[in-house]
Amino acid sequence: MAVGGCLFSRTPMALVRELLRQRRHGLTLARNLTCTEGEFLMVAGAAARIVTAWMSIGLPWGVSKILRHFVESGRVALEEWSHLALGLRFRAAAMGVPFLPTLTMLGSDLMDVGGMKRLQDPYTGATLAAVPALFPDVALLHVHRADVFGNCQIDGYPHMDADIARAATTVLVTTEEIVGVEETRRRPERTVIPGFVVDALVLAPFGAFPHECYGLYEADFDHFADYTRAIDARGPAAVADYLERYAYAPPTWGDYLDLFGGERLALQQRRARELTGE
Amino acid sequence: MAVGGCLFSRTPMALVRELLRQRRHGLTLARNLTCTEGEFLMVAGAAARIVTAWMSIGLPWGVSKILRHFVESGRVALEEWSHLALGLRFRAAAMGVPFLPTLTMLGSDLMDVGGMKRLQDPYTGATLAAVPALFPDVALLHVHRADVFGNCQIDGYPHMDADIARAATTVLVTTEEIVGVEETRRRPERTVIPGFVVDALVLAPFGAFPHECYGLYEADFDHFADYTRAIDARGPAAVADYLERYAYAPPTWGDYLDLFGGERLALQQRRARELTGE
Amino acid sequence: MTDVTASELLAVVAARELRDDTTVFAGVGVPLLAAALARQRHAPRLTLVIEGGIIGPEIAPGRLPISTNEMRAGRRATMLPGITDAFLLAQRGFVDVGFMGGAQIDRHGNVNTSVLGTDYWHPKVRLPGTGGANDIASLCREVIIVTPHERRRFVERVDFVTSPAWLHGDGARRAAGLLFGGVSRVVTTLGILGFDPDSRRMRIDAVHPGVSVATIREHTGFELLEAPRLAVTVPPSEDELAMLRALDPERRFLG
Amino acid sequence: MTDVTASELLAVVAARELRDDTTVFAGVGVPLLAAALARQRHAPRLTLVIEGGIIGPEIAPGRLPISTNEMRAGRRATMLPGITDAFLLAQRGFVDVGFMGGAQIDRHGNVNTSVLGTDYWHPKVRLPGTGGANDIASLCREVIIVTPHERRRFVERVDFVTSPAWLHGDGARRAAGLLFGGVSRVVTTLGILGFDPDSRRMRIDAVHPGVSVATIREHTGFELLEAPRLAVTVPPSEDELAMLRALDPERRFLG
Repeated sequence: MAVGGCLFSRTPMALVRELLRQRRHGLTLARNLTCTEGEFLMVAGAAARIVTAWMSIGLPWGVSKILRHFVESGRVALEEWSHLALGLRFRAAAMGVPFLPTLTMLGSDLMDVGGMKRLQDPYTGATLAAVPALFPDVALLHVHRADVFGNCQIDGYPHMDADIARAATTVLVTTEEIVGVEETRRRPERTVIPGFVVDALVLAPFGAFPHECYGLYEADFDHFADYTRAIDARGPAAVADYLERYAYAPPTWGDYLDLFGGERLALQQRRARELTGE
Repeated sequence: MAVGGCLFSRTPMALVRELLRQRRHGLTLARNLTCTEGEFLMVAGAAARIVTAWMSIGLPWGVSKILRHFVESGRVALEEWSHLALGLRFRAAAMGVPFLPTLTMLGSDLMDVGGMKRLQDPYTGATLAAVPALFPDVALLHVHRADVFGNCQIDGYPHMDADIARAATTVLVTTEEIVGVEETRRRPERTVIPGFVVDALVLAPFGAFPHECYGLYEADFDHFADYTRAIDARGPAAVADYLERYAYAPPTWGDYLDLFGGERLALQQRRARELTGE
Repeated sequence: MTDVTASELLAVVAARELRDDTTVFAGVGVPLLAAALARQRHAPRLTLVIEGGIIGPEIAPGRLPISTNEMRAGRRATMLPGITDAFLLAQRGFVDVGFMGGAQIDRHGNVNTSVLGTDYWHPKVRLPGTGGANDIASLCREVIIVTPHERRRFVERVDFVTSPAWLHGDGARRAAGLLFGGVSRVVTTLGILGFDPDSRRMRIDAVHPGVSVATIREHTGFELLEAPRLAVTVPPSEDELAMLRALDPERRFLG
Repeated sequence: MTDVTASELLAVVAARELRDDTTVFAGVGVPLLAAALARQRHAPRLTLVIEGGIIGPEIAPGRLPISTNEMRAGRRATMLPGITDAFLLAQRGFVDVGFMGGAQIDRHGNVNTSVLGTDYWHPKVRLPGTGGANDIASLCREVIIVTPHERRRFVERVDFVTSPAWLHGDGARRAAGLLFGGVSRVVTTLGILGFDPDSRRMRIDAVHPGVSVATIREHTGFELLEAPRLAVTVPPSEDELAMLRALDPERRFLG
C-alpha cells in the first residue's frame, strides 16, 4: 500500500482513517517521508513493514519515539531506501519497466537493506544501481480537485502522486473539490493523474487535516505539539487513546473535523493563504 | 544538435535561421518529428545526419521529396528511432544515466538501425531494450515566456523540451516574451526549464513562425502549401530559393517576419485564440 | 451503399470496432476521424490519446488535425502530459487500443513505414518513418490497423519491420520481449481481417457488402486464411454517414 | 564574540562557504538558515533546491520551514518539479553544493542517520533515516556538512553508511560508481574540517576564534590530520548576526 503526499503534506488522512477503522493488519506501507500516519498504523497493528526514506514528524520533535519502540523491538520492519531511490521505484512501475538505473545509493550500506542489485551499462560497462519497480496493490491519494471522470489536479508541489497513481494496481483518491470536466479542460496542463488510472474517487474537504494541503490549509503544528507531548508522557498508549478519539469514535469525516473545530480550520486556511498568496 | 518543439509546433525557427545564416555544415540534427527545418538543413548542406522518428511536413503533403532526394542518394543519413525511444534517449540524458530500459522497438528492425542493445532485468531476467542516452552538444528551444534568470514556461503541450534542455551541454532559448521573475514566482508550476540549465536567452516574438506556438499563433498551412508546390515543380532548387529569400536576405528577424506581413501574422493569432480559447 | 465512398466505408466500419469506456491511441487521418465518430455515436466515454502528448481532446467538426502536435489535436484536452509520458502510459498498460494506418503490411500484421528496398541506408524509397507507430504497435493492449486494401500494401513479407505485430508468428512477439498486445484486426476498404490464433497468419473475418472473398484475395499479395465463420459487414447507416461527413466537411481525409 | 551562541557561529560560518551564482541543495534546519543568510548577504543569485521538489524559493524571515515539504519551504518558488525530478537534476550534475547536517560522521566524511548498533534490523537506536541525505551526498558536485562538534558524533567508523562521502578513502567513491562529488568540508561549532586530497582523511582546516586545535581533537572520536596552513575563522560581524537573528527571531533553529 502506497500513501501519497509527503510527510505532513497532502497525506490522504481520511483514507488512512478509514483503513484504521476497518482494523486492517499485516500491511506494508510505502511512503517516502513517513509522519503521524505511520505511527497510527504501527500502534494500531495495521503495518507490519514500512518502506520509507525517513520517519519522524519533523525536525523540532526529534526522533519518533513510536518508531524507536516498534522498530528496535523488531515488531515492525523498517525497510529504508533513499528518497530518490524510492521515488524511482514508483517511477519505474509508473513507466511499466521492472527497474531503472541510477547512481544514488551506490557505495552506501543502504544498498543491502532492500536488496538493490547493481548492473553494468551495456554501452560503457559503467556500474549502476538498478532500482526495482514497486507496484503497490493499492494507492491512497489526496488531491485538490478532480472531475467525475477521475482526472485529478494538484496545486503547488506535486510530490510523487503522479508516479504512485500509475504504479499502483488500485487507486483510491479523495479530493477537496469535485469539478465539472469543463474545469479540467480549461486548465489541462494542471491535470497530473488521468481519469483512466483512478479506480475510486471520494469528496473529502480537509481530507488531509491536520496535515497540510498546499494553498488551502497549513499543517496544524500546535496539534502535533500536543500529540508528541502526550507520547513523551505515556508512549504508545497515548497514540492508542488518540486513535480512539480521532479514528474510531467519530462516525463520519465531518464529525472528525468537528473535533478540531471550525475556528481552527479557518485559522489554518488563513495561514495557507498568507503563505501562498501574492 | 537537438531542436525542440515537435514537427511544426514550437520549432525554434529564429535559431534555425541563424544557424543557416552562419553556413554551418556537417551537423547531426536530432528531432523526433522533423518538418521543414530538416529540409532547410539538408538543402543548405548543414545536416549530414538526421536522428528522428519521422520526417515530412504533414499527412496532406505526403512523403517529403527533399527527404527522398537526400536520403535515397545517400547524401544524408537518416537514423530512425521510434518516437518513444528517441524521447527516452533525451530523458536518459536528462536524468544523468547512460541508458533507460524500455519495451518499445523490441522485435522490430528499428533495433539494428541505431545499434540499440538488449539487456536482462537483473531481478527477473526479462529481456528489455536499453535506450542509450543522447547528450546533444547544443539544444535550440523556443518557449512562451522566460525571466531574466532563464526560467522558462511553456503553455499547452510541452513536447520534449524539458528533457532536451537537461540533456544538452549548451542550451540556447528564444522566447515570445521576457517577464520579471515575479511573474515566474506567481505561477511556478508552469516553469518547465530552470534557469540554471539555460546558457543563452533571446527575445524573439513569433520565433517559431511559420510553425505554430500554442495559444499564440497557428501554423501557416497556406505557406506550407506554396512551399511544397514549389518543390513539386522544381525540387531542391525551390528550397534553395526559399532559403535565399527567407533565411539569407532579411538582415533581422523583424525583416523576416515582414515577408509574411502583419495581416498574415494577425490572422494566425486569431486562429490560435479560436482553437484554444474558452 | 452506392453513394458511399471507400474512405467513408472504411471510417464507419473502423469506428464500430471501438468500444465505450476505453482508452484509444489514435493516429491522425482516418483512424482519428473514425475515433471521433465513435465518440460521437456510441462511445462518449472513449478517451483519446494522441502522440503529441495529448489526452482526452474533443476533435471539432471541420477542424480535424493534420498532425499529432497542433492545436486542433489538443482542443479541449483534459491533460497534456507531453509526448514521452503519453507513450509511457501505454507502456504501463493503460491504453486499450492502438488505432493506426500502415503503408506496407505483411501476413503477420507487421507494418513498414520506413523504407522500400532491402538496404536501410540506401533505400529504393525512403518513407517518412515510424513516428509513434512502432510504440503504439509495441505497447498498446491491442492494435487495430485501418488501411485501404491495395495489393501493393499487402505483401508476403515487409521490406522492414517498423511496427511489430506477430513478427514471424506463434510466440515470436512474446519471445522478443513484448509483454502484451499485437494486431487483432485490420480494417480495410474491402473487409475486416483477423489472425488465426495459432499461426497468427492473417485471415478474412468479414467482407464488406458486395465484396467477395475472391476480390479480397485479388487485392492481397499473399495467401489469406479464412475465419471459420465469415461475416458480412452491415452497411453504413444514414446516421453514421451524416455524422462522419459533418466531421470532415472539407473532405480532407474522406477524399 | 561573547554574545554569539554556538549555533549562531555555526550558521554564519556555514553561510560564508556558499558562493553566488550557484545551485545549492539545502536541508532544513541550520543548513537552510545559513543558505538563506548567504542569499541575503552575499549570494543573491544563489538558487535553492529543496528536496520537497522545490526550486528557487525565498525563505521568509520568521517563517523558516520545519520540513522540506511545506508551504514555508515552497514560498515564492520559481519552479515546482516534484521530488524525484528535483533529485534527478542533481544526478545530471546541475547542483553545485549539497548542504546538509549529520548525526554521526566518520573520518572519511561518511554520515549515518539510520541506525546505531551493528544489526540494521535490530538496532540499538533507530534514527529517522536518510531522507534525501544519501541522494544529496551521492549526486551533488560537492557536499558541505554543517554540524555541532561533539565527540559522540565524530566517530572512527560509522555504524552504518547512510550517506557516502569518501567511503574508506582513496578512490573508493569512484570505484563504487559515483561519478563526481564527495564531502569537501565539514563546518562545525569549533572549526572547519577538510580532507587530505590523497588519503581522504579528515583534517583541521580552520579553527574558530578562541578555539585551539587541542579542543577540537578533544571533541573528536578519531585522529584528525592538520592542513598545511591552519586558518583562523574571522568572527561573525554585527551585520551577519543581525541578518541571521532577523531570519529566526523565534530561535527555532538558533536554539
